Amino acid sequence: MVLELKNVAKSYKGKRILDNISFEVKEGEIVSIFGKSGAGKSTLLRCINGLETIDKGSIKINGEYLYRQNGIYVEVAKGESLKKIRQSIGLVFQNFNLFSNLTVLENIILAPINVYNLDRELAVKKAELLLDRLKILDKRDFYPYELSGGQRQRVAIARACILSPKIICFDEPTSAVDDEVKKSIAEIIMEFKSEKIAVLIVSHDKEFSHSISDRIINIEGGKIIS
Amino acid sequence: MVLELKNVAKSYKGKRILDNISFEVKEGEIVSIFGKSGAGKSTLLRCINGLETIDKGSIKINGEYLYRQNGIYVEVAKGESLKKIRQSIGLVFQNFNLFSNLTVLENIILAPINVYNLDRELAVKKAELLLDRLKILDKRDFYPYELSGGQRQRVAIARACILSPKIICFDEPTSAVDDEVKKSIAEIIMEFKSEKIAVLIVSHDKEFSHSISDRIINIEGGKIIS
Amino acid sequence: SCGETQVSNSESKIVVVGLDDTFAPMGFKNEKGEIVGFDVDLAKEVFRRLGYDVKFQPIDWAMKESELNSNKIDLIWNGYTITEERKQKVDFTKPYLINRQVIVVLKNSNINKKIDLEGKKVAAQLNSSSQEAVEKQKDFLSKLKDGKLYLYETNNDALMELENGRVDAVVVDEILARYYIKLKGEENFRILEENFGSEEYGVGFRKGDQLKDKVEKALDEMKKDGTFEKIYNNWFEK
Amino acid sequence: MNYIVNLLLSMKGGMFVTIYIFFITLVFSIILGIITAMIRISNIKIIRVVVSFYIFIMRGTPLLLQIIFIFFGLPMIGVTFERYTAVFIAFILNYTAYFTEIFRAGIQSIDKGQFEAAKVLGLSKFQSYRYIILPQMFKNILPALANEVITLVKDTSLVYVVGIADVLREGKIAVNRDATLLPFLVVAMFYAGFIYVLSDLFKKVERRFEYYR
Amino acid sequence: MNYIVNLLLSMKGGMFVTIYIFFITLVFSIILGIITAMIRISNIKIIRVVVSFYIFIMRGTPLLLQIIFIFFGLPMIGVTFERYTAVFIAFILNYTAYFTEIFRAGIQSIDKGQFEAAKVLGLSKFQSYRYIILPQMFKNILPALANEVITLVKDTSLVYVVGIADVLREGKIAVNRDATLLPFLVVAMFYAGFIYVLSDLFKKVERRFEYYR
Ligand SMILES: Nc1ncnc2c1ncn2[C@@H]1O[C@H](COP(=O)(O)OP(=O)(O)OP(=O)(O)O)[C@@H](O)[C@H]1O
Ligand SMILES: Nc1ncnc2c1ncn2[C@@H]1O[C@H](COP(=O)(O)OP(=O)(O)OP(=O)(O)O)[C@@H](O)[C@H]1O
Ligand SMILES: [Mg+2]
Ligand SMILES: [Mg+2]
Repeated sequence: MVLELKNVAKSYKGKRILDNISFEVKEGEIVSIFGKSGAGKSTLLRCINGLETIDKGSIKINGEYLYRQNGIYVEVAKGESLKKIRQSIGLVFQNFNLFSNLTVLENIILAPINVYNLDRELAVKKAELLLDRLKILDKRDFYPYELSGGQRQRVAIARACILSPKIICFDEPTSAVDDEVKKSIAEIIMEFKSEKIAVLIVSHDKEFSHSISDRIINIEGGKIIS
Repeated sequence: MVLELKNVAKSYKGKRILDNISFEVKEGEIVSIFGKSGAGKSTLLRCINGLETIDKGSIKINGEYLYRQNGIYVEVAKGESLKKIRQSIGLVFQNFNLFSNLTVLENIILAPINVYNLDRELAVKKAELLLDRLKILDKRDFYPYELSGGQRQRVAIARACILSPKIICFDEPTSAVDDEVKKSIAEIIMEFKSEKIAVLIVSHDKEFSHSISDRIINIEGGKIIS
Repeated sequence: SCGETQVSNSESKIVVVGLDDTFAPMGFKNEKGEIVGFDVDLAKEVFRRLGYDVKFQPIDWAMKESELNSNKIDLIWNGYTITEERKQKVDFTKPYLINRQVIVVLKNSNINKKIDLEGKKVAAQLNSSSQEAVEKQKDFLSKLKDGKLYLYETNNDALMELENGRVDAVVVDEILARYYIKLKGEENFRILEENFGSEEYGVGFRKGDQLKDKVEKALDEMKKDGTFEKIYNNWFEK
Repeated sequence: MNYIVNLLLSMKGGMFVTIYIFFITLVFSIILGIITAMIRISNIKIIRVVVSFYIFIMRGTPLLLQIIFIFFGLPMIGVTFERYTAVFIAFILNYTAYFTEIFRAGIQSIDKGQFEAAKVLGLSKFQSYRYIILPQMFKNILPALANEVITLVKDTSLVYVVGIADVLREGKIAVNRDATLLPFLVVAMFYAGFIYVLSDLFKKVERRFEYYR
Repeated sequence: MNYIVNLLLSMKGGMFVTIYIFFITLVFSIILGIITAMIRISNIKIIRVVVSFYIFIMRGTPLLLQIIFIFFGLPMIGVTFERYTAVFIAFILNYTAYFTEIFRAGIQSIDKGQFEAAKVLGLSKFQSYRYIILPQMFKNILPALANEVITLVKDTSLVYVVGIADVLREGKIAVNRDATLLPFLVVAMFYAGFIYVLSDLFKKVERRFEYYR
């Protein structure tokens, strides 16, 4: 299993957002998560990526515990273990969070070069290939503020996809793009499958999700209902 | 005519984004604009709302010139005239731009109270009604950073809709919400029609747009192609 | 060099003299950046005779006792007035110079005595010992024009006003007066016989430092053999 | 005229000292300030308390007293420094405190999403600061930083208290020596010129940072 | 002990003066600073140039000289001020310049979308600043603002030059009168206490602003 959640719970202001969530994702599996707006989908992805603490339960990524229930406490991964986890998981944010002081290309190659010690030229080549497939190669040297909404979304996708981690999470990856680009994104995701990379997708776009997912998880009231 | 564009042109970095755009919108008309990601749809809405200058052409809103071609110059509305224009047009931003230091309710009632001198209580009542219809009344006193993507989008919609200007522009109003909320938004927009308020919608969601629009404008390469 | 030399003891044969290098003519930097002055020349001669290497360390005058007691310098030699309070903290040599509060007038002035100053405009430097000395004599003060001293930011300002004829006399340290007169032209000024009291300059050492006695002896010898006077005449109008 | 040339020549040592103290202090306290700002916003309570106590001491007492304490006070407990060392310790400790707070303001006004994106991509803390946070921080605080840097120029004159001959002290020496006020005018013009150059530099750097929003 | 009580009594006038000058300067120069910052980022070139020249003059010369110029210099051209008036003019003009730059940093680091949303909703410039921009600006720059406010506390002692008896001057008087350094200790503790109260206040205000991100 690349991802294992067990009894994960999370509250904000005393309100349960995630309630006893447990599920598993295998290598190369594509799983879609559905739920109403405000159901807790983004929160779930943020927890899996260690951006939010959880109140209860355990999350295991690629064999390492990110969170581990120990009595009434939840232990958090630290040091080398955390570093390893960070490198086995990726996330495309719902609101992109592109680095505003870097160009499109720099946004994409920053992590490959600095975290994975990829050769710069190779990184640029890979980035350009992705940009081309996402039809924004001509924006290579633009800054985020100069991009349209859909262009930003594509840069965010390219930034996460260049890393090929063990599991990659997409939060509403097609909310701002047209049908043609949507197809490219679907293709890229399908390729992950063949590379044995697991994919977790949160989306309101049922058509898109259904067409590529192996499995669907529905969340309501903080619980998995199906 | 509530909105008249004539030969509007706009470039960034020497690249034509809008090229000779002309169209008109009548009172109570709902017009959808389609185009690929990066086609210039948001730029068009931003020009109509006076957030971007234009290089050529004229834009007339509710009888007042916002931009007026005069020889080789484009004159911009100022003072009282600009103020009047601002009050006859509204915009829901693609990236919401909620005021981060105000709660949901405060975001919505700020303009009605301060610009339109609406009674505070009345404003609150109207805001709550809208929030209820958009299913986020329980988030009334939350700050934007505490909201999910779709919740933010709904606040942005409510903030623009409470004003009932002459024309209201929506930039991707359903990109982050579920089908149920989408239906509420469609209803609200349909009501504008009956109040003789014109609506301009930019969206990749063909189903949504088609179901409510009177007319469709397609943009490609900066030009209206149909 | 700006570094600290190690503090001298009798073997090391290096001695650090602390001085305020803004204090012309006793010790100050010349245009070339060398520390020169009357006290500097005296100190150089004294320590040449005693066989020490001497190093001059500029200090802030307000911090002089702190400098001495934290061993940053070995002695203070810079127009250092001997007072009862200071004797508590440092050991002084016998006075080597008397500094009086003198009255400077223009050469052609008809003022010859203190009494002649009645009804005249008299100037001094603000917050100086000259001001203090004059204001102690309340009777005298009340007889001056406007019943007060004309106070200026610097002695230089006061002497300029004298030259311009806007004041009739300036009360000032004799040491400074003689230096400035030399600088501005000896033909223009005159120093009256009478004065407003005097103070004595000595060299200050850490309590119990035996170097003090050696310096005292060397100074005595220099006075006897005329070296002292030669140095004095180099710096001051006679 | 000739006098002014000589004067400038005789004061160039002091000008050099002023510039020297300025730059050494600036470089070290900016670097330390960045580090302290990072520590200050960390979530280890005890460290936060220590840093904010340090900042209170540094801002709560005058720099002049801090120099005196380090140069004249510490020898009493056996810790002795050279003049320049003492000055640099005092200046750097003091300015680090002020810079820390400016940098903290700059870092805290950066969108949290930038930190999160860096984390998710696996960048180390150091890398996030180097590539993302610090460049954005500097853009945010340049005008406020200029205030403090300009104050530093004027504060360098406090070194007089340990007898170091900066430009102001050399001016004083020349005033007493030559019996004219001209040297002070030269000093004033030196400061104004120096600050003008700095302001201009800041303006240019600000413009350099305008490439993104 | 009795001596300290008497000392405090004799110095309370000076303490009041220090606090008085501090607050008047603070209030006016913050208000003026906000206005000047708004002007400074406007897009009318001539105004921008004038404001940045004003800021250069104020930061490029020492506050002490500015006080001297206004109190002793201006009368030469027939403009005469009372002591306190002159001091307030100098302090407010000087600190307005420094605050302007801090506020400008704060305003410029606010997301452009906030300005655009205010515009589109029809808010006037004044309303946008009042409800949106200024609250966010203050959140952004509080730590940097504290630096400048604390510097102001210590700068108030410069009023000695026109003969106003602030706490430091009264301390000096007592030192000379009673031949003891104790009064200076009292002064130092007064400053440190004052600055402590201010730091604490800033910390509280910062926490108050934490309600949103
Ligand atoms: N910091 C916070 N404080 C309080 N409540 C929060 C906070 N963050 C999120 N929430 C609440 O948690 C709930 C779930 O938010 P989340 O962003 O996970 O929703 P979502 O399923 O992604 O919705 P959407 O489809 O609209 O993006 C929302 O009701 C939101 O108001
Ligand atoms: N400040 C700018 N500088 C340079 N180019 C810009 C700038 N702003 C926008 N553009 C370019 O203008 C084009 C149109 O952008 P716009 O945001 O209008 O697209 P859009 O049709 O709204 O796309 P989307 O559906 O993705 O939101 C894009 O190619 C974008 O890169
Ligand atoms: Mg979400
Ligand atoms: Mg768009």
